[in-house]
Amino acid sequence: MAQKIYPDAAAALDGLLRDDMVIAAGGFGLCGIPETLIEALVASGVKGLTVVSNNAGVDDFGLGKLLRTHQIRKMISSYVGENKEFERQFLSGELEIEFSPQGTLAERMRAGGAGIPGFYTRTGYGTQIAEGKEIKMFDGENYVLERGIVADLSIVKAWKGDPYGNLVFRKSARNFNPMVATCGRVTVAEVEELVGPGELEPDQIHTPGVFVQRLMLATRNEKRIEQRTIRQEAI
Amino acid sequence: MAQKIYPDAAAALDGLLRDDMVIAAGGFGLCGIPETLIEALVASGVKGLTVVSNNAGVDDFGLGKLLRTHQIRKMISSYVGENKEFERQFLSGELEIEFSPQGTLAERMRAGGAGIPGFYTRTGYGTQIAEGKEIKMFDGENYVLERGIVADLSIVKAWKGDPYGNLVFRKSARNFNPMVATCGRVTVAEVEELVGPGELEPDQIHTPGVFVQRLMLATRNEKRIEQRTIRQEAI
Amino acid sequence: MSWTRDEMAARAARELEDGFYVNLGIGIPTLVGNHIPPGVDVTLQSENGILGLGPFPTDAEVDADIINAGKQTITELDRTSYVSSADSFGMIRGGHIQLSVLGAMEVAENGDLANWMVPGKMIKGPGGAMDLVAGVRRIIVLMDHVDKNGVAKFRKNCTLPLTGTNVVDMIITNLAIFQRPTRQSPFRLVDVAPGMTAQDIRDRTEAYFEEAL
Amino acid sequence: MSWTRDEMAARAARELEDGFYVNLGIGIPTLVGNHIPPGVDVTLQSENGILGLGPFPTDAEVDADIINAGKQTITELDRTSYVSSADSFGMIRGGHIQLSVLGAMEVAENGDLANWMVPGKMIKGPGGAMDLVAGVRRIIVLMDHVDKNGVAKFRKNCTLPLTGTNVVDMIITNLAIFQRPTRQSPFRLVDVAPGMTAQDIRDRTEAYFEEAL
Repeated sequence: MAQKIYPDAAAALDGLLRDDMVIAAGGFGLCGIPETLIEALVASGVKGLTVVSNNAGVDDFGLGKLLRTHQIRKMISSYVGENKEFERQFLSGELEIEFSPQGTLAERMRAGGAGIPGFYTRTGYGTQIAEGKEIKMFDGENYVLERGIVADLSIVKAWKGDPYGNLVFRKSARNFNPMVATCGRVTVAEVEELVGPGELEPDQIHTPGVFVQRLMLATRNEKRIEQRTIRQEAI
Repeated sequence: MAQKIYPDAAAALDGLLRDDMVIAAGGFGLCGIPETLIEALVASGVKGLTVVSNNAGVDDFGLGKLLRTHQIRKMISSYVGENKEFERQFLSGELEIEFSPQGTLAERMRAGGAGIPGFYTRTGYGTQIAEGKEIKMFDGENYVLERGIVADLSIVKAWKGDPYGNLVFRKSARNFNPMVATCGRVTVAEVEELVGPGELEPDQIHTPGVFVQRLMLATRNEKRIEQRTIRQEAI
Repeated sequence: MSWTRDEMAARAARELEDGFYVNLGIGIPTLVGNHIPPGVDVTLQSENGILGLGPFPTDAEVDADIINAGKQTITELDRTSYVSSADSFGMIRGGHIQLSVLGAMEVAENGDLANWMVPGKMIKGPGGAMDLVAGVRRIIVLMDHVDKNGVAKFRKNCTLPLTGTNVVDMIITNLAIFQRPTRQSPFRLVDVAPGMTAQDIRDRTEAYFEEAL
Repeated sequence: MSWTRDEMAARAARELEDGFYVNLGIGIPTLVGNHIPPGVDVTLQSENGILGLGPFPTDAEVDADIINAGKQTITELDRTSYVSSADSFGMIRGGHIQLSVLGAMEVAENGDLANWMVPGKMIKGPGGAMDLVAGVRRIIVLMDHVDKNGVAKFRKNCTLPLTGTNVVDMIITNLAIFQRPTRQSPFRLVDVAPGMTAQDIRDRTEAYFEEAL
């Protein structure tokens, strides 16, 4: 079998990076983000990136690290509220942003991965998001045409992965990762645990190996929590 | 909690049936079809049905039973090759057929369930399937506009189900069932095994309970095999 | 007299019906979860990909892989399922969620809603708000009746960029409650805070509304 | 002399590369799986929702819940995953499957393919064929060179209803092999069955083709 497992993140990204490329990244907030691969992107020095990701990390973590080093030229996101450096670069004109509503963004990546160049959604009709987009009426209701997204490279974080590239995600860390995995011309996955052939139950694989060209063991699993909310006692 | 478990198929369908309604049914060939619910539809006598299903069963099994009793007026399917009674009714003009390519049909049901009234696909461009449909060019390539499907009622077969309507499918019996479950205004599931609350692993649920309004234990699990192909010895 | 945030949330909670699937927005709408009437079982959805949200965890239960759409740590229940964000918004866009309770900056008398761009501030983006108002079957807005400058937030037209057009079904403010039976109907004033009169509400509201006290 | 079905399948199998994901059509294309070259590891996909098809089961292994797109009983491997049909066609339509081998009634010189409607017979429907030819990156057709009446199946234009337009990359018949480097190029004759000449092929072919023997 073609070898998919790489020794580390730098090896897994070797030969895939070029300036001004489009990279899709999994995660929601700081949950389920490919921490190890982001760090390797910082180290690579690749720049002029367009990054498709629901959020943009925080100042010193997640995609915020790539913002600090000015490697990102444009973000395609639904919400970028937790990042001061983002705000500074945006207001100074260094950084471009394309907002996509969260569900539309998720669907655009799924569509791109599934060979669907465009779909209609009611989301955003009559708002700034729909400006310049085709509107079409179906059964008396207006819908906005949204485009599928295909990335040059996708990076995802999974819980478990096997040598065939089959992936399983854990709880709400799944979020955008499955669609991101499908929409990359090449997809690289970092996994918290590498398991052997046949160890993943065929009925429970979230991302089949066809979507994953390379994978490696994640060495960064900090999993920083943005809002640690707790209750005091048992309910 | 609102009670979703019903004692039998007749009870699960009670109040949901009316002549000339649209019913989406899960399954591929005879694999993963809701045998018990189909039998109950036969017993109900509901007629003039439009049935959305990848196939139409065989003469004496699956949806073939509803064809025999002339309860189906129209099929929306990708392939109907294994059914002589189907052919007879079609050629005599009793039965209408709308062909949808298999992947387009699957996506149309997913779209209907996900609030997407239309999407573009390259499938069928330049063929009879595209006749009368809008064609749109994206990045120099032509695509066909296909419509989402919403059914009045969806019927699916699952392996396991819990009282919340969460479903798990088994192996290739999954096929069309997950999309069918999403595209019904009401969805009824028959399950091979009813399990208790919390017995299904939250990461491994294929169809979340939000899509399933009623479920019951399947009493027909014949699972007829169409092409029993075997090899003689171990490889 | 005006209603407290908890009273507003409790009033919204009365709109919940047994078996409902519900998405609660960030902020005051989250409080609705504390006021679910006895005998009413609802399943809370979080748009990042959780169906069946549990309460906040104890310190020992905190799991970085279980967060809600507000990025808060949360727990799972015996009904919980996790899905991808695409499948989660499939539930929302496809009309499978019965009710969403959201905050707002402005609501117009035709049901337009503005809640994603604060004038003069950095644009943070719509998140899932546009998808929720476009897809969820019934939208309840919780908001203060007037803004910090005393300007009515229930208006003839929204002045801020819209989140959605003709999407609001019910408005619960600290002073009054408006609702309408369909999205083709005008809003009606159905309740006022203690000590308030319909005229008091008219004085503080720019939108046209009918009275049904 | 003409190639046997197994020889045709073996020739198609030489187009497989290590690591490829492949969809084999029903009929002769299925035989390709028996001729995968040593050292080449391919993963077979079945469009109903299996990635990683195993061999046919022994009698004891038969499982009604494991069938391929031809509705045949099949087995799973240590790499197998099951997906919904929507996700399966996502792989196909999205260009994630490198190669598909299909049967055909007619192929036109511009790459049009007809393989879903038999004239004068009941229409059975396209099944997944239209999706496969529209989505899979490379399409190889296996077919007899002429039909039962001696009529060329590689033609100027298809006379039967099309499955897809400009979708065929390689044609393997019992008499000859044609391929083209891109879908903007004409087909070239690259091989003939033992004892056949290029002129023999010209005599039995209606389509324009170049010679590259």
